[in-house]
Amino acid sequence: MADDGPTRLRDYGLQSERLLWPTKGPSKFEEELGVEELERALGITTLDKAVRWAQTKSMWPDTFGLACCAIEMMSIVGSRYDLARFGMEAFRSSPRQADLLIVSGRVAHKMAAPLRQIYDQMLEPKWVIAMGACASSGGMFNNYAILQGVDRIVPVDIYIPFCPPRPEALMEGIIRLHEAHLAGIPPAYERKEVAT
Amino acid sequence: MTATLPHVGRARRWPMVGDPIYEGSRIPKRVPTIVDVPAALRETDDVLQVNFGPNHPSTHGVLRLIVDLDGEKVVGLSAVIGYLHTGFEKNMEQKTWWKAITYPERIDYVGYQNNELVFVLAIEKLLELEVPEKATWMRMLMCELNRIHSHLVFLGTSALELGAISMFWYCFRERETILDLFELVAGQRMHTRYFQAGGLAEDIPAGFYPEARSFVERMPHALDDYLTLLDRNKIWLERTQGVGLLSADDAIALGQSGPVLRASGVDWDLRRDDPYLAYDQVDFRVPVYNGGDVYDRYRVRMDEMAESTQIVRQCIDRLERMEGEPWIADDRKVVLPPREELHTSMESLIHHFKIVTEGYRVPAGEIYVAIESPRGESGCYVVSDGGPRPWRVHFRAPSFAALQATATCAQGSLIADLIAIVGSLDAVMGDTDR
Amino acid sequence: MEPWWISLIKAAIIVNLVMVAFAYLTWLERKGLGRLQNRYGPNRAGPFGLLQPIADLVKLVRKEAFSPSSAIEIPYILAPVISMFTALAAFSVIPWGSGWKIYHWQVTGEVVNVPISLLLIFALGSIGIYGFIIGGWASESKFSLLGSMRTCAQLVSYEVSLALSVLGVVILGRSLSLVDIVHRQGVTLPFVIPQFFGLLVFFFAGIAETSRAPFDLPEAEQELVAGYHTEYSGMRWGLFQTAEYINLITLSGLMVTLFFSGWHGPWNLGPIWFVLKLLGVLFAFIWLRATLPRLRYDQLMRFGWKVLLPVATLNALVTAIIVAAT
Amino acid sequence: MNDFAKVPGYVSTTEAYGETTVVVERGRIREACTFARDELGFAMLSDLVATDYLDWAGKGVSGYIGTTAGRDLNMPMTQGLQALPEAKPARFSLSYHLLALRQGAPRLRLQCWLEDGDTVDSVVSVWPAADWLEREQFDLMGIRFDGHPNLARLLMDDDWEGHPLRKDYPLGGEPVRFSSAE
Repeated sequence: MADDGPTRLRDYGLQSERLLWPTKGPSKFEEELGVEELERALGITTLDKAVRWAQTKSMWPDTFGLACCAIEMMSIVGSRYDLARFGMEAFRSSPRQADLLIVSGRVAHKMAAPLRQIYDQMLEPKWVIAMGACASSGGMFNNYAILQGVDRIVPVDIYIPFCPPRPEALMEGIIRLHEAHLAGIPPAYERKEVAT
Repeated sequence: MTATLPHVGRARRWPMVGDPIYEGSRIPKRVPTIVDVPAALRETDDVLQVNFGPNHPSTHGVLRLIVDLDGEKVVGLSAVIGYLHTGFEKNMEQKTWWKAITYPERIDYVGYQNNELVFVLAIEKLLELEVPEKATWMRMLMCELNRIHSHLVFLGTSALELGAISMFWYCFRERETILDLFELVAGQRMHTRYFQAGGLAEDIPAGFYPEARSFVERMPHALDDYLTLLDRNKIWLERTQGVGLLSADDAIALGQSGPVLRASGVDWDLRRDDPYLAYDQVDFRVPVYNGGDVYDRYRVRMDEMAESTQIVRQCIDRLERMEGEPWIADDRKVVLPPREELHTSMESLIHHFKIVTEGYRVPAGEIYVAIESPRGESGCYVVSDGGPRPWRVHFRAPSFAALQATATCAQGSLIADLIAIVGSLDAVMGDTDR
Repeated sequence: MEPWWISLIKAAIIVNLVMVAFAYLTWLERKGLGRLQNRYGPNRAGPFGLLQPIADLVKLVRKEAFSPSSAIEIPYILAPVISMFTALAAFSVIPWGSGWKIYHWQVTGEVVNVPISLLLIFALGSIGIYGFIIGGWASESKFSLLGSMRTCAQLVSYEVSLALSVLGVVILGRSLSLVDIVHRQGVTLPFVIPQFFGLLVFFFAGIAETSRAPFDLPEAEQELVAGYHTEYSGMRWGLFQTAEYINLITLSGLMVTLFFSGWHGPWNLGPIWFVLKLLGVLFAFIWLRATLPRLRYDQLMRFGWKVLLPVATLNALVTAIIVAAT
Repeated sequence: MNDFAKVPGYVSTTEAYGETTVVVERGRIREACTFARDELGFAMLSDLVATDYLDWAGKGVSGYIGTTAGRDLNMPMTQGLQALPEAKPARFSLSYHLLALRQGAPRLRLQCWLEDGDTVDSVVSVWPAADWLEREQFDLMGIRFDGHPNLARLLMDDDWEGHPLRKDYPLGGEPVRFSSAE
């Protein structure tokens, strides 16, 4: 399928890649992933698929609440949104047992070291969601105190915009992460480099 | 009136008109903000130093407590804050006045309406702007909804921390209804930025009153549910009563405010004693308890939720009669012109352009405005040099004051109590660190 | 007497059944808590979320194997195994049926019928506690250590009340064998009626023994992060969880056996009665977890020593006197 | 007003926007605070805030002032580079916002002025609440308080350099590029 046009993630079944511009070349994300890497990563077996299915159905988040977004992260567990449906209500407080780090809120430089430590304490496979504008890019706080995007210190899989994102937005981010994992895209720490 | 609240083993006193107000304290002794490990104990090997936080499930964000434990007993305690220091005050100096309104909400991200209000009130005080009555009442309604919201988050999380996990879901159920109301009004669930200098950003949308009314009808029943689940539960009472004691004198010495102060027996509420908005025109009572423990702080908040519901009801009654009245001051130097005028009026276009690009100017001066936020006295100190940007903004954070009391409350407690105490002080770390 | 290989087959069946029961107990708990909290609970993995435990298991197995650099290696690895083994072994003496005649072998309704099976269960339970204690101690983390200390104190204190609470049943059943006790209840009446206080003490002590809310201090998430298993991950952590839930199942099974006449019931349904009663008891545990706040350490100790122990002792004494008098 | 003249180290009183500001000498701030607490009944220290007036009035403030009174564009002081704020006596002001728990919630702002490097007496012995408040002002503004039990940084890291809220401290952050050209 790579013959006619560049390789796209949607060719591999990543349904939620938006298809507004079908003739456009590979996205930034796909470039970052690399076509060869993509081919290699997507050559997954049935067993792999089963494991990936299990991992998406039981992706336990770490309780890493920072600021405003943490309140919305809490409401996603609430009865209206109910993250438990995806088997994700097991918010683990010990990073050793968590699979998903939701960085919810602004990260001050003082908090950067603890954040990195928490990330390092998590065991592979692990994923990171940068929730909200502040975690993704520093947001409205372009100043001395705030880290301008957590992707400086931890590899981020999914960025969720807005300030703070609605629970639905977080849920969409999570579902996309699931889809990406099911489609065979490796976690961010295998793809991206960050300063250590 | 609200359903009667059952009271367990505690005298309650509602302040009456003409009651003497607390006369102050001479600060009898030094109140510590750090608990030191006794020297004799430090020598031995019995002390285990544990780091609670900055990422710990029950520190309400990124508070770090360095706790010395002798078995289960807390013998030493010091709090380290600043893990969420965001530089709001510096950033706001760089923004024009009306763009800076966006920032205060993110400071106290649970009581955002109130924080927004205090900054807007500060601007209005410097500008000496007249705010239309409808805006005043709507602000009051929003702030009281926000107070309920904040207390619900407190109740849900602190009950969760004491192991009563289901409370979290029940509290967040009601919280969602409040957020729906916010969304209906402002389009955003949190951080609505609905208050403008001069009034409100938008008119109150159609269909808001019935929704708000159904919430007001429902809230007392929800409160009854919470009380049934917690207040009649022996374990809850055991866990909270007599824990984390803070005397009235200590509370004043430590600059406490809001529910923490009222739970220590000091009858003080800025809404009643220094009315802003239209609080002098609504009926509400200020709950005061004398125990100064975790339970009383919880009870004060429970009663405040009931009272706030009543205020909301009165606000709706009043607002419904103000249909068609202006919701923002008609001062084109400060207030954005109505959208439709931009197409027909050159002057409006210029005003719009000036306000959006350069911002309005605020007369020089320094002021301090304080309101009663869900957490206590939320103050805003503003210095203006007459330019389009604030020269200095400083927020008096009630959580900052409350956290200072942790050590005093936690003397001689167990680890489990410590969790309850930190929860009961209801500090929002964004508010503490700014 | 049945040949040894039948016991072996039964053991294999029971182990697998218990493991499946554990898996679906987690599902039941998540669903049940969800319902009690106005939400759905897992429903995306398979129909009604029925594949959720499988997904959890596969995920845990595929999680990176790890031990902290400061941990004491051998006990750290051994601890979950000990807990798991004793938890599974304890279930072997619980009778879940009257026995069947298959071909020409008489197959009994338990893996083995030990004359002192009650003592055996308590002994295995006590050994299982070592797993939790050693695990917390060997991971060299402060939170784990605190969790271990709590486990130690809580489980040892409540073990006493737990053992004393069944004394009345033993006196009435006139045997330490669970099979005999069940038979006796089938003949007379479920011991819940004469031994109601014994049941209460057993229930409370049992919650504490299995570290369930409101006695879940050893792993109080909001205080000690995750208690003794803070530093465990992947399937090692999974083993601890399994051990805890199987302990819960065993304890509920024991409760059904001792107080609710085991597999006896109208229309001689055998194991179905046992399972139904078991589910009822398990639901009580889940319900409590959804409702009650956690006790504090000193309150827990006070409750154990000053309330449960005297009640259990009195109950045993009164039962003994009545039995001796009649 | 007469009450305030008795405050130790009294310099001046201003009333603006319904608020009273009493300026006292820098060296006698602790006495003034004790007096305010014990004699005037201001039982509570609600806030302590330092302001950096570096380059205050250094540049003119242009444009019209958006009050209801200042709407006449032809009036002086409402347009152009004219309004210069009045000069301040020193670089830093330190404001103690006091609150009396009485009917009407009277408030008082005790203020003292200091230059960079000047120290001021700590009021922790007067109000324990001042502990963190003073540490915060030390951390962010670099004002030293004599006699504070533990004058360490509160919000920033211990090894942080500089005091971020000073006017000569840059905002920091990073330049943002919006184009793909970079």
